[in-house]
Amino acid sequence: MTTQRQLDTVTAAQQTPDVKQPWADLGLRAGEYARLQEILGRRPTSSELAMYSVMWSEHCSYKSSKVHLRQFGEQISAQMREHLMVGIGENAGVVDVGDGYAVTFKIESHNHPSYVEPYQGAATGVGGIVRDILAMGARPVAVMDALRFGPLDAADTRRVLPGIVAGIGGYGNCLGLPNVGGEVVFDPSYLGNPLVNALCVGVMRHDQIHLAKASGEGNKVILYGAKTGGDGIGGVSVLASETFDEGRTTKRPSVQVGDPFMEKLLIECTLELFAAGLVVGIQDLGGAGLSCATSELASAGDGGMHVWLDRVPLRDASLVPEEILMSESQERMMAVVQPDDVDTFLAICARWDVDATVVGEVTETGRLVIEWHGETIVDVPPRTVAHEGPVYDRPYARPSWQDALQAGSSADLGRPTSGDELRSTLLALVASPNLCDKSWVTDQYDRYVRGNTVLASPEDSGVIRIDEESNLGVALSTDCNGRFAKLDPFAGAQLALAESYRNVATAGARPMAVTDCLNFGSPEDPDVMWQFSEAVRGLAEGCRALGIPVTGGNVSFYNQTGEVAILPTPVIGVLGVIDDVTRRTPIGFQAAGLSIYLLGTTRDELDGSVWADVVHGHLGGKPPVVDLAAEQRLAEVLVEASWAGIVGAAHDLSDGGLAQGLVESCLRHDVGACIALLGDVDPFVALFSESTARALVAVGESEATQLAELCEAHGVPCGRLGVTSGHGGGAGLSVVGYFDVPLAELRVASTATLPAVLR
Amino acid sequence: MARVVVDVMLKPEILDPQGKAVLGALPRLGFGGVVDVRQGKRFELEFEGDITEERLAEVRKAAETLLSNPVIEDYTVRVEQA
Amino acid sequence: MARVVVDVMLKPEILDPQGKAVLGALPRLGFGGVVDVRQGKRFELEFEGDITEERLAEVRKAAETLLSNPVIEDYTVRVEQA
Amino acid sequence: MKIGVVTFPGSLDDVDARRAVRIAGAEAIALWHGDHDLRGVEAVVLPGGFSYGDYLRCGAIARFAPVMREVVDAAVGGMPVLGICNGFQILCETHLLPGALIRNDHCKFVCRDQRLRIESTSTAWTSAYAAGAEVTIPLKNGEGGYVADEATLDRLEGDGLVVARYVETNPNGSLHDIAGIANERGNVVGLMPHPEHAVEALCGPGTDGLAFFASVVSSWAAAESLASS
Ligand SMILES: Nc1ncnc2c1ncn2[C@@H]1O[C@H](COP(=O)(O)OP(=O)(O)O)[C@@H](O)[C@H]1O
Ligand SMILES: [Mg+2]
Repeated sequence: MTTQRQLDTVTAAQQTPDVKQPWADLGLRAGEYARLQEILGRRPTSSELAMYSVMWSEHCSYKSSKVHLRQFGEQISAQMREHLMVGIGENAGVVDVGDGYAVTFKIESHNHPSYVEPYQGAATGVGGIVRDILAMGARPVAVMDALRFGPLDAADTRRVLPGIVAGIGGYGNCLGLPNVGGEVVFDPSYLGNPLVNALCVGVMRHDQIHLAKASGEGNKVILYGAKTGGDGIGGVSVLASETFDEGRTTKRPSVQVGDPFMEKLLIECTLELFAAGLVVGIQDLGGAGLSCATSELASAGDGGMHVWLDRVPLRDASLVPEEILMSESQERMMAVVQPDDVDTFLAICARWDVDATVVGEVTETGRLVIEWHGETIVDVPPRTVAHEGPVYDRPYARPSWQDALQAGSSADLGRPTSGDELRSTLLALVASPNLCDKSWVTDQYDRYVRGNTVLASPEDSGVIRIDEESNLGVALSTDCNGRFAKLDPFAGAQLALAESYRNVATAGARPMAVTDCLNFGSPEDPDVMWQFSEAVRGLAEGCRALGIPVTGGNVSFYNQTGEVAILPTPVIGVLGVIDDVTRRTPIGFQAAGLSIYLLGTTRDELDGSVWADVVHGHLGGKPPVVDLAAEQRLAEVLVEASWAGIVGAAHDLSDGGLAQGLVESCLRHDVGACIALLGDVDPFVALFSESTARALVAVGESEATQLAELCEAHGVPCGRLGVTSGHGGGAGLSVVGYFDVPLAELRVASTATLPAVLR
Repeated sequence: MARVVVDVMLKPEILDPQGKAVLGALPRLGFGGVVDVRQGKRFELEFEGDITEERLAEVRKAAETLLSNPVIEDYTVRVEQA
Repeated sequence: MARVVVDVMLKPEILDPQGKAVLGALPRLGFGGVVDVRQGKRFELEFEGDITEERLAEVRKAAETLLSNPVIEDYTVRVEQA
Repeated sequence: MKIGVVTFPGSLDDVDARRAVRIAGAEAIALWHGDHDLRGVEAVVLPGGFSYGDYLRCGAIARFAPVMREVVDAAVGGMPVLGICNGFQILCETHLLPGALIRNDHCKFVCRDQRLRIESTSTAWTSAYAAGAEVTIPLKNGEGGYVADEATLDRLEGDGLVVARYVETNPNGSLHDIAGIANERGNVVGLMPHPEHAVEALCGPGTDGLAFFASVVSSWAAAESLASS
């Protein structure tokens, strides 16, 4: 048959050195192709070309970001290593959360596919990150989604948003994973380039940690899960090495369709395989499919693997070897198994109706050799495919416009002064797309499945119980303010880290580890590359200052439409541990008569704020001051207070400032608040400034002094704002001397926005 | 009243989890001989009055933009005598 | 290879939320003249060899027991020349 | 008391249902879809989830699972059977309960803390509630719209077979705001909301759902003591 006739073997490659190869169409640079021939001492076969081109793409090789990401490792101190069990480099990082439990978590982007096919793009984004977590040996226990869209009222936002949200929900709900948090952010720069960042967290016992390596000569390599089809062939390579551009339809990826039911079976089946101790090494198949799984397993292990590619079960018999190697068919895993265990392994898979096939064997040749019906079509040193790809130190320079941007501060924008002006400003902000109620989105996600969800949206963090006896649990939050990052990428990354860290502490958890998803424009643009390097530097230094390591993450470049890059968007996820989830602190005021305190210092910081955006459509100046030491002191207070059971409610202050924080805490349970602004501050600044290292707390009269002492002890400014007032019907938010707003009016303003546009 | 039917099916190279589920169930229920199943969507559009060429063109446009996503699906449009 | 197509539609008296949603979306996207839309399922069953009467009878049985729920849906079965 | 919880491929809330059974004071027995065996249980819960992905029609394929033959026989014999969400859909597909569940009228999956009124306390699964009690129980479904022909609806209403009704809002377009129904005998109950997610104050909106499981446990205990006295 034709595939036989056209087969390009290693022998053929030696005999016909001068064959023209489509390396450029596959996204390789001339220099990369030359290096490839140098490594092999001959021209690559078409199958080898396929493997290298996809593995050396930006998406798989991190060739433009590697030189910067190194800092995360370099900045890790002994103290940060204390709880770190597996660091950057594996499918996901693992931290020790005590009692013999290990937790693994990671956030990953699926931006471009979600623009092309919103439902399936977002769905397979969830599927991919869940398999990463599973591959570590853990049971996935929750997901989160950080989303960015163009303006809410833009026609294309109405096309992509409902599909993306339905896709996140459709896949996650069908897997039985609670969705406990995320973000929904709107900004014109994401029009034509929405961001879909999905996070998954998993739990395992220490001795269940598994790694992606093929060791033990003679061990069998088993491919199990879905059959291999023509899905997303070359997708990764094309996606990650070309600026996405609607016009260039030929370059459009063929998006994959996900099968969450298959993935659910894959999860239960794989956990049973782990429990039975049948897995020596394991790797999920994601971007670059078999090319990635085989080369990574081999190069991380004893260095050799022999694969019989014709044994791979196919959905489409017409696929040629090159396509099988590049296929990104979803819901597949590859495991390394001792020969004696193979039968048991296959039996467990059969019980779960999961296809499993022995497709290869571990060798000590140091070569990855792939056969197709007896002919050798790949014979390469696996490290050169998986770990020794090209590395670029791309030119970067502070953009010429950066100074002007920072000079254009918000200082001379008109500010509200009278009570009426402040009141209408509040209502305008509460109703704005970025601050409004997100239930239209989050109500499409199952938050309850598995019965361990202690806190979920709209709380500051998602909190999951991991042990029903001890009540040990974890808290997670994702955050990023791209407007701040645009004003100053170094500070912007640290502000995202600080907010996520604060959200976790506010819930009562000790921040412990970080995952990041760095969404930027084209690395070939020195302006963007500068934003990226600054953000990474800021994040690495920030993590060192806070004493929590980056355990893994993801980089997504080429997020731009034409020449216009998105706001630099380093989304930061922070994981915290809470020894007793019954002591978590929720954001909502529970009852009237509680004293409300403001912790932290408020400065006149409105550059890049929601107010500047909503009221003046302005972005300029300098972001709020970063004070990580203050964040640490605040976190100490919040964690100790929740442990001591002093606080009834706590909410971190960020977008929209104190005003937005008060509104969210009041609306949660329809409890009002009556506050008097401290000292002779400018009421506008007090209400709408976005100064960091601040939180709102509500405590009973009897606990007030304890809180004061705690703040005293940690040197955290603590001022009494007022009390929680009426409940239900007549309840309202009043700022003494300025204005009153009924909660009912605030609720309408907050909840009407999304449904009005999205239906 | 005239009816236009739009059938939307996933492209052959795209995985069809729904069809796969049915294909898997059939033998278990004792139905044999089926080698493949694809599941798609059928839309029945009712019009007042006759189906003009313009209308059909409009339906094709709707099928391409709203009822299907050409990236993963193919569609067919045909007039049906109700 | 022969193909049998099974179309499954909600009974007329049952509300069809998806069809309603499409009907609502059409005018918003500037498509006029449609007075009603119903959305159903289309199954394409591929067989090795020819479609005998026995097979068709089997397909009808499958359509009635598995592919549709007679409480809310109607189905039609037809052979299609692939 | 032993209560079985069936796990189909794609079942999700089986863990939760087993936890609820334990909290209600019974022993939870995991039942496997492929077994022709109820392992000596005295009641069965068909849990929520997406059996076989629910790609075809919710519950359409699970209905044919080997274990369902045993469940149907037991139900006909009077054993208490509770179908939650996907379990409710399966009970309708097997025709143990009338009607069907179709896509939500707004075409979106919805997860919310739902207010319900318990309309009938004369079933095996609701006897522990006060008649007319209003409770809050999580609802989460994409295809929860209950439909049936007029005659069936009249019969359900007339014979008091509507077990629970949505109050305040109808979240999915169910006819007559129906959230759950029972068979004539009252041993088989189908419910769209998830009582197993309302058995611990810590991980849900409260404990309003516990009485569904407590009902079957206490009526069984009563029957036992009668038998033994
Ligand atoms: N896409 C989403 N998925 C799940 N939860 C979300 C999503 N978007 C927002 N949320 C939740 O809504 C709440 C408010 O969101 P956000 O303003 O980003 O919180 P914060 O300002 O504390 O980061 C948080 O609980 C967040 O987890
Ligand atoms: Mg927050």
